[in-house]
Amino acid sequence: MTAVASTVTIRVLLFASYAELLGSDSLEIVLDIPARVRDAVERLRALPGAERLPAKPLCALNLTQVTPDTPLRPGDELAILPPLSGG
Amino acid sequence: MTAVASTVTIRVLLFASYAELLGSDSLEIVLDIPARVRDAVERLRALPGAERLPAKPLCALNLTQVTPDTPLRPGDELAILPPLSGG
Amino acid sequence: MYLTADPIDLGSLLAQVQSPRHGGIASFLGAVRDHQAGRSVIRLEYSAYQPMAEAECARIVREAEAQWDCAVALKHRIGTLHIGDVAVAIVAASAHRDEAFAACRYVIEEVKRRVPIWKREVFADGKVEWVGSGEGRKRGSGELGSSEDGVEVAGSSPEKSVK
Amino acid sequence: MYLTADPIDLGSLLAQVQSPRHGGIASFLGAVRDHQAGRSVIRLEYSAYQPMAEAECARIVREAEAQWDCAVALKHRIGTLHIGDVAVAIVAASAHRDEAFAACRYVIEEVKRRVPIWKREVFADGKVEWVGSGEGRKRGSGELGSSEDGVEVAGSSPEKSVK
Repeated sequence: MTAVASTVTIRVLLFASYAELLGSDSLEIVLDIPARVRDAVERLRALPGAERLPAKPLCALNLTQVTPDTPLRPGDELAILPPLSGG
Repeated sequence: MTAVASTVTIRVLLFASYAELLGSDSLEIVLDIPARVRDAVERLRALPGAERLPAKPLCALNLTQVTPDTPLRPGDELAILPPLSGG
Repeated sequence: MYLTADPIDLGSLLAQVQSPRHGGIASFLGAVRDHQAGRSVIRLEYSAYQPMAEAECARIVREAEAQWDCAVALKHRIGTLHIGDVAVAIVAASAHRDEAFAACRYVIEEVKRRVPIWKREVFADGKVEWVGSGEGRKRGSGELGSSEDGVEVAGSSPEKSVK
Repeated sequence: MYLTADPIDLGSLLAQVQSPRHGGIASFLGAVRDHQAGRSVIRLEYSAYQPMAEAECARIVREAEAQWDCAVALKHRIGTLHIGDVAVAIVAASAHRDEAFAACRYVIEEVKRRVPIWKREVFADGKVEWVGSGEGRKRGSGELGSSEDGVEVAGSSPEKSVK
């Protein structure tokens, strides 16, 4: 075993209007431990162009909808979902 | 003009189970004036095999649903309709 | 013509009502089922008072189109139908789905209630029964092969099946 | 697979659910409409979070089949769709029509509410807008091209269209 990590690296997926706001549909972010969904969103909102990202967007962690309190683990896939408009 | 008629001749149409009861799907009946739908039904129910015809079946006169009180005129087409079961 | 002796082609009904204005299209198919109250059904035989049935179908379609701002296509098959055959097909297209569903539902209910069409069931045991007379009424709800939506005669009704 | 980039074939969805047990078959097609709140629409562009959308569609279908004793087929198209193209198709087959209609209606409502799919409208005046963000929300009800059934973000939302 290596030394205990003090950060967590996750993959963030962006869709539709949010991908356009950030100019990317996928990016990796590194957060200090302990990290929750809200911390990842806060980090994203600090990026250029992302000021119009909502503070509490709909989020899915590893394909399941989650709340902002949900903890993040290494390798997690966090999807930030704009208002749905299927159908 | 000829003399005033004292009877009215109408065409009766029978369907589905009622046609089977009476062994016919169409017959002509002659009724004394004044004649109403109920008089035609009463005449039919006196025919052999027709005792199971209801006293007040659903009736249509010239393609429109009518009540037993409706008067009959020469040449009318009276349809006696079993309970509907389309669909 | 709303009645037909030929198999019903859903595609041609869809084509009748599809339009660039329509975003919601609801349809209903009534098919011949292999069972009725636990008994095995072999086929159904449909007959109609055709001129009145055509007139009544036209009225029902007009009512639905007026009430929900939609386009409605309707076909009812007559003659001998086997298991899985489509007896009635309805397509309702509107700008929005609420109207399409409401119109489609209205039309099937009114067709069953108002259109002079009759069916008799041919069972696996050889029995033949007109739906809606006597036995049919006691069977409870069903799709095809039941009388719960049929116009009931306002008097007595045959107490035995008509063979 | 519930999502597809190819045109949706209603016939194959019907074939998936038809059975001798089923007397009532309700279906819904959501098609691309040529207008949205008085503005002329040229085409829609659908995208999805595909693995989650597949999982959510499967859950919705299972829920409907469990609740109404029916068989459900569902397809949602993604990519570029033109006026009249079918974006979503649902077929629900059951012994009786009440169940078929209820299941069909449930599935379209839940698909719109829960499945991570997005569309943007391309208007005749050249504007391109994501449905459900800003403008979309103000447009009122609509079939395709509206957000009234979409999950709303629990915070602020972009105030301008994203070009």
